Amino acid sequence: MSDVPGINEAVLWAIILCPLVAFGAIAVYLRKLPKIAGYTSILAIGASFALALVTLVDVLGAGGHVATHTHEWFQAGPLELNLGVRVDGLTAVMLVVVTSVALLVQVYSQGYLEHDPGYGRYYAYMSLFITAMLGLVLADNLFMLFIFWELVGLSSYLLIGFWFHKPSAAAAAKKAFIITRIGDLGLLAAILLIWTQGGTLAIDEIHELALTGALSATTLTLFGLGLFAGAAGKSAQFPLHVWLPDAMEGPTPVSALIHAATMVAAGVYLMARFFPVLDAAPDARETVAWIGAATVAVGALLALVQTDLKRVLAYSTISQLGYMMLALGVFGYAVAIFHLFTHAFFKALLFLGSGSVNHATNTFDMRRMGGLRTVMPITFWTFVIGTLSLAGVFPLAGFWSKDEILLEAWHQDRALYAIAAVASFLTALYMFRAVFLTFFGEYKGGEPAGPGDEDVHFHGDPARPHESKWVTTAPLVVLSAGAIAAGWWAWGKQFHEFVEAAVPAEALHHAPDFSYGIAISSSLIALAGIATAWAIYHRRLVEAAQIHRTAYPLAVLLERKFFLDDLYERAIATHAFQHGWNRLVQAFDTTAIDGAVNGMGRAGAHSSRVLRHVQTGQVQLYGAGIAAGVFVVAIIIFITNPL
Amino acid sequence: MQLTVLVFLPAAAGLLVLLLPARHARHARWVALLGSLAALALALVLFFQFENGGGFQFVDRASWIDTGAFEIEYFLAVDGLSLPLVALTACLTVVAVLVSFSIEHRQRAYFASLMVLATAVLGVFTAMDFLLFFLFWELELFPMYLLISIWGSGRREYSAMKFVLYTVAGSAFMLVAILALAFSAGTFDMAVLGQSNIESAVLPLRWVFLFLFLGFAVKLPIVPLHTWLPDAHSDAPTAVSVMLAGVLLKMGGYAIIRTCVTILPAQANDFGIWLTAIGAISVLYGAFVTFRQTDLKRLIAYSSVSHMGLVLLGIGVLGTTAMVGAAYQMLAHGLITGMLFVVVGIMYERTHTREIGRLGGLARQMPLIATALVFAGFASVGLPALAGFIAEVTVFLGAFQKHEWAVLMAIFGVVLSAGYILWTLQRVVFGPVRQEWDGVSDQRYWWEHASVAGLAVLVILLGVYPDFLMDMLDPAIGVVSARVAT
Amino acid sequence: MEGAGVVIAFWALALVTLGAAGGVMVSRNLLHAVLFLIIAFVGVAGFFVLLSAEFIAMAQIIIYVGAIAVLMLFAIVLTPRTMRDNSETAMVGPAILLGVALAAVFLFVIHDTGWGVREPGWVAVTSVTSEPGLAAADLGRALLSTWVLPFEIASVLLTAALVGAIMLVRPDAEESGDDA
Amino acid sequence: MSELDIVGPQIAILLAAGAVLVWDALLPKQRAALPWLALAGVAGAAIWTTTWVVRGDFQTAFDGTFALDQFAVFFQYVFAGITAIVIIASIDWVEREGRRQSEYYALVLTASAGLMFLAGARDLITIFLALELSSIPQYILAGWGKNQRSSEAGIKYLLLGAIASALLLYGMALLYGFSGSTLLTGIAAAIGENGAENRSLLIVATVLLIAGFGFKMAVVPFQMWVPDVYQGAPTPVAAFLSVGSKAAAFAVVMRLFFEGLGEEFLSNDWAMIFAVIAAVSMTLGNVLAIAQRDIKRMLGYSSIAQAGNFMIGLAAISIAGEHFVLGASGVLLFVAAYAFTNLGAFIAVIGISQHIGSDRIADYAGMWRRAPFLALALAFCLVSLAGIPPTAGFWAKLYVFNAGIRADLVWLVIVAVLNSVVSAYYYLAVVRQMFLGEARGEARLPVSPTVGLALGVATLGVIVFGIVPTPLVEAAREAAAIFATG
Amino acid sequence: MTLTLEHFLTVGALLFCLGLVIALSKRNAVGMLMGIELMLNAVNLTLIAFSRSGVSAEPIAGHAFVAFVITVAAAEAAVALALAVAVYRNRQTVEVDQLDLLKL
Repeated sequence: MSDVPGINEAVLWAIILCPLVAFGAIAVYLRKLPKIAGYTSILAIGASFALALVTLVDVLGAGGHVATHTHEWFQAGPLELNLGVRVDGLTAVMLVVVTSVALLVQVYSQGYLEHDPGYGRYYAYMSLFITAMLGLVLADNLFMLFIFWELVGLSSYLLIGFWFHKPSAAAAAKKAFIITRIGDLGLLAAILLIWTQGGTLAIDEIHELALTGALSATTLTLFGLGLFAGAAGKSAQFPLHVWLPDAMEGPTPVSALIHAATMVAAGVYLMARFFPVLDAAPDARETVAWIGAATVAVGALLALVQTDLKRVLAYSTISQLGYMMLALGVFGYAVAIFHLFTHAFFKALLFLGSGSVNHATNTFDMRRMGGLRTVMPITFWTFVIGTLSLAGVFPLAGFWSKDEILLEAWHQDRALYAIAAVASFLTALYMFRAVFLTFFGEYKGGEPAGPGDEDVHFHGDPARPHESKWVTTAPLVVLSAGAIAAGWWAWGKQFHEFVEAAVPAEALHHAPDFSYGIAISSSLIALAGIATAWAIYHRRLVEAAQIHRTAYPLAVLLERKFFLDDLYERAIATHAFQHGWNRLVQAFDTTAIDGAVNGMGRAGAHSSRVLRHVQTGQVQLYGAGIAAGVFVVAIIIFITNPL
Repeated sequence: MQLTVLVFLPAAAGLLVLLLPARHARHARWVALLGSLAALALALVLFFQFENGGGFQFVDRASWIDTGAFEIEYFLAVDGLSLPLVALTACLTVVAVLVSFSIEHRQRAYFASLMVLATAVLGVFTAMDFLLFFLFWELELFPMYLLISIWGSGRREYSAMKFVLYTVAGSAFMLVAILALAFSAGTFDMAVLGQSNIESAVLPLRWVFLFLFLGFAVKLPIVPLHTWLPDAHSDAPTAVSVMLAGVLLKMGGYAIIRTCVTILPAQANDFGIWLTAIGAISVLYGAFVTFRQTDLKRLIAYSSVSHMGLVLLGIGVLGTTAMVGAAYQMLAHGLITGMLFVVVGIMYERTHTREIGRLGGLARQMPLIATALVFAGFASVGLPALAGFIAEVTVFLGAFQKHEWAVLMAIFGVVLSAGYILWTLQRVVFGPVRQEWDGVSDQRYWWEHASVAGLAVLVILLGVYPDFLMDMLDPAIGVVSARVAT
Repeated sequence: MEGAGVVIAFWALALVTLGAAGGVMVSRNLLHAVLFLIIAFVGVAGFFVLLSAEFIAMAQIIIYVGAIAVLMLFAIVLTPRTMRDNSETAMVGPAILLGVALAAVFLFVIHDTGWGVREPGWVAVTSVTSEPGLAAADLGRALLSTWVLPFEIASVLLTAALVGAIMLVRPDAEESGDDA
Repeated sequence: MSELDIVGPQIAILLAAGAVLVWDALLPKQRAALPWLALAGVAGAAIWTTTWVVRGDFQTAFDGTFALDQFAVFFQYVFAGITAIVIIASIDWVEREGRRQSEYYALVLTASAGLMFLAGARDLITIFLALELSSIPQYILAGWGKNQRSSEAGIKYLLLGAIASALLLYGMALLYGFSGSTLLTGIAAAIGENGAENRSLLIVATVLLIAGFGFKMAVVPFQMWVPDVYQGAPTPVAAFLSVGSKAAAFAVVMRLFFEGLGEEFLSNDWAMIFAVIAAVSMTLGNVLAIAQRDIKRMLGYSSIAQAGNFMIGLAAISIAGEHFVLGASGVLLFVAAYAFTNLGAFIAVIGISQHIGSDRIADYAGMWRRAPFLALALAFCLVSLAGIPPTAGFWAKLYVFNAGIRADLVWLVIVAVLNSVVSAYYYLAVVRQMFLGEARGEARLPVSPTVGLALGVATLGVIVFGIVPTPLVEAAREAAAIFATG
Repeated sequence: MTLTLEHFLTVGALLFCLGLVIALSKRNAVGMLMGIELMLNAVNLTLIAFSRSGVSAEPIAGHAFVAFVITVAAAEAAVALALAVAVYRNRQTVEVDQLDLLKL
């Protein structure tokens, strides 16, 4: 285990433990005292953030080199499982992203969930999530990674279902957990495979195996695909993306942190972690690339037709995650992480912005908004910044990262490039559609505060929207700074080198240099998208309804989300599985198996009732029985054992 | 001597309970609690005195019946495999007593039976003379029968009789096999049997193995010998469900490892793949049927079928890792399902219904119970850092090399378990609040807190610090798998 | 066993005995049945004589004819006429079938077995005295030496049977009497 | 004189019988003393037997027609025990019945003397006479009751018994004709000499013997009288029949078949027949018992099934070699255990029925409330009959099954164990009625001291031998050992 | 022609079976009893034939046997008739096929 001086193991563990302690504290005795709960959690995450920065500095000092600290957890027979932390450039970046965004979101939540009865619970869950996420990032072996991977899923479940009394929320939580769990099937299978074939679960040993070719190509491919199945579940890749839009049932900060910035990126992180495997298994890599591309397209298309602000953002997240996967699929290891990095900031920003809007209007339905530009300027401007960044407009963060992805794609496969380019046009289009619908035009009154749900965090009057308090806006501002600047810092490759130090050099392909062609073209594409949005949704040169009519089938296809939900939930889960197969099995269980058992009992009793009528009480009959017995027995002997 | 005390302590307490004068019937529960606590304490003492890898320890043996034809001994001992189960039994006995604190009807008889049940199970886990083992195995029938048929609900007498007949039918074959073995090896001593190589018996060893297996499979239970379980569970009182799911099912798995595999390694090798297959099928089958259940207890019962299938799967692999995993799964499932039944029992006391359809939104009226249910639910889904996960993963990792197909089936079963558990939680705990449950009180009495919290702590402990059990199981199982390997 | 007389006697006795038995079977009136029965007993006694077991024959006459048959007669006569019907039950068919079947089996084994007869021809039976060996005296000696135990048992048995029989037939009325 | 000494026990009993009659004649007012007088005789017999055990020089007498050996001694003890318990249990009933009490006791004593003679008889004539000496008093006793059912039972029993003994006699005659001797030894010698070529005759003779004794043992197809007679006869008498003549029949069959017809070529045949009869008896008896509503009838059918279990032992005996002792001792053990158990059951029935005036199982509902002692004892006996540990019945079954397995009769043992499942069902059904059923009428039943005493003794035997069966097992083995040497 | 043992045995067997048929078919208790007595007689005949045939090493045994059988038969008959009377007193009939209180 290469140990780099300056990186202190205790610090790494502490990063994980701080939020855990917060979680424990809140869970055990702070449920009654929400305020303190909030502060405890923020304090803990602040500590983690600080430590993460320390680590970052250390790692930078060490030139992004790897440090691992492993301890045996338990062993059964030949099986030996370890717990350990590993830090390198990749980890460091993730740590910073996670902790910083988390910190901001936690602060933001102070305002957002102020009046929510579940306030304490919220912070407990959040702390748990952050613990899990940090553990996932720091894990030095696949098994430990899997553990935290699952815990992340759990906290996601709890947070999506935070408002559990809303059936939609409960259903969404279940859906999210189960669909990601289906992906985890693959991940678990991959773990089993690598353990049985390679005999190890440690990350760098797996790198070794991948690069030295100790494993057969099939094994590697299967392993890679297994990993990707897990990643696809978490990172909402097509066709497992269906849970993410529903996950918007959770509180907005949750969406910002978990379902935009961090957790959904975990899949990308996983694939990046095992980039050497992809590198050594072309088929797997191709698959990743194409699934990524498909996700990009699907996400972008579906985002077009959403009327719910958060869902627009959700689909855009899906699309962006698709970009990251695509990047990995075209050898753009560093680029993917780069995009993950930038995306974290502007997507969190956008979500928090939408939350702020929701606070003002008590709705996410864009058809009931409009004209908020004037009443909530801070929200507006920060939101626009985020949008521009996402659309990839020079010189914001999104521009740099997306640009590089297009570049990699161009060099790898023109088809992929085409998809990505078109999608970036769509990106600009749907994002500005949202902007125009939300902030321009005249206000449409929002959603009257219904008495129905008792724990609305809403306060104030939707009829007269107003700007949010500083706890809400401050994070927006900070994040917009990130959304602007995050890209520059990476400009001039040190980010790449830093991150790339995390994987063996053999696995890396030197990224092609910056190309003005690509850069300019992509900017133009973005601007075109913006212009289109402006034309349709602001200038109303073309009626949206008009488009809807002309492209009716397509519109329906999009509005029904390619019928995927219908397929999964109705056709498969409900009809084929529950009412079909399960009912069949259960019928078999009750009639055939249990029926046989009870039948035996009945048969016994019945034959008894019948047989006892032989006993007529007739003494002659009894005597005949005796005599017949003699005859029969004698004959039996003579037959079985002839003379 | 310690083991004898440990095994018969509960029974003694039970006797004491019976001797209580009628006017002190209220205090029966206290006597029972003290008895079970004492047993637990003693079990823990042994647990920490135990020397890992030291083979059979705390031996109590004396010649009991010596008929020139065969000798039957009073022979108790524990090894790394049985001691954890003994400890588990002691724990769950305490829990069972605690959750029975609200019993009003014929208390003395109730607690006496409960204590006798504990003694019987402890005896099964500690007996090292095959016939003594069989005796304890049968002894467990009486208290179970009474507990279900007197303090049960629904079609309790039907269920009780079904349980008894199933077990007796199984143990009938078991007895034949035991006699055949003892005859061919000339002893009932399981320790000796476990080392001697038996070439032949009066009936083909294949049959001996199958007969033994049949007897244990009923208890485990495997598909298709499982239909007694849902009935017994749904009609039994909470404490009995806890004991049934928690320890009685484990008798089957324990016995298969201790006798089938250890005594007849060759046959085990022949049949291993079949055990694995049956296990995998049970996992899936149980899961499928679970989806259709509308009664909480039946649902848990069928999920137990699914989870115990994993035990058999692991055993069938015959490798150390897989069998350790199986053993671990027994312990984990004991705690988790025990906890599930405790929670459901408390809910039932409040709402007087187990119909999932009638429940809903309880997270609002009874947050603590709801939390406990969610916790236990996720534990049984196999969430990491909880006991079930360690067991499942160990089984999978141990089994994958030998029978990928079975493991893949089982993994699918795990996903299914996520499905039905979460669906249940969604319908019971979450969703809109129902006015009809507005009155019901949350988890309230100290014994409820104690039992739930205690189990939760154990589940977490087994989930994050498996070593203290693994170190105990590993050597013991290693001996077995070594026997099979050769 | 030589001698036409003996042969004729045998066949005659066989005819009489079995015929009488058949009579018991067919006669509808219990009294007639008893009379046939007595004839059958006598026939058997005749066989005994033929087999030079005179003492047994005598016992046969005395006990069967003299005791048992008479006992039956009393029983019948004491019960009203309605009770003298000697018809068969529905079981008669199966019973006959069984009888034939068993007879077949018995006859088969009787003729299948090679009885180790020691001296070939049998001694012709002319007079009781002319046959040495199996005199009543020997029987008596045997009964009091080898089979003294059965002998004693038999005596006890008779007593017990007597006591029991008396108890059973005694009307309850008397009991209340002697209980007082 | 020594010969009288050898049959001393029987003489003692017969003297007691006489004394009872005389006492009644002389002092009609002191009737209360009669049973104790009779018991004195039984005690005398037991003591006398003991003196023989102490003296230990067992011998045959009366020109070898009678033997006093461990085998006979064992059975003399058993019969003494049976008679004593029956007498004690009868006291109440006899007094209520009011008929001449002296005769009743005298007949019981006579019958038991006959049984004791049977145990030692080694000569066809003696066997026949002893058999009749035990039978005829039983015919009378069966018809002893005043009601119609009783006399009906009596005459049925007698007519069928007479037919059976006629068949038996014909068989004996054939044997005598073949071998020219009535001594078992002589018969054995003749068979050894030229038996093989005359197998057909021997088989028919054997079958006739089986029929004759099978009637007493109450095995299919010679069993049909059993339920009717048990139901009709006075309960104490039924108890006596159910154990006394059955045990005696097995005793004499073991001696006769093993000493007389033990020749290999023959024993294979009758062993096979015994095995078949055993299987059929068990199955038919159990199946028929299920639907019975009258407890005495149920016990009748169960005794048929039990006879089937005895027979496993007989079938196992025939396999020559060192294992047959196991079979023989298995039968003896079973006889003793069954004697206690079944007597216990019947006495409990006496105690209960005489008060509730009904033998319907349905009327036993809730007995646990009304007569705890009786209910508990009855439950114990039924459990023992079902062969569930820890009771004498379990060890008996275990021992016999063990013998069966060692005699390669695995199929038979499997049939037997499955049957024990069925039997468990209907035995436990009664237990369930008594403990869980709703009591009909709350009046507590008085337990007369004598019934209590008899029941206590029987149940105590069941339990004590259930926990420490060793002495009984030892005795059985010594008794069976004579065949090893013989 | 010569008479052999088989002749006597045959008669015995036939008589025995005839008695059996009677015992199994007669409706009247006394009738059944007659059948039984015939069976016993057949047995006696067989025994005497054996003991006379010279098959037997100890012919006397056969005679003794017969003597006892006769005795027992007498006792049995006495008891049987007594029981028949008892039944008659209870039921006003000795037709055993009407004695079917005991069943099921």
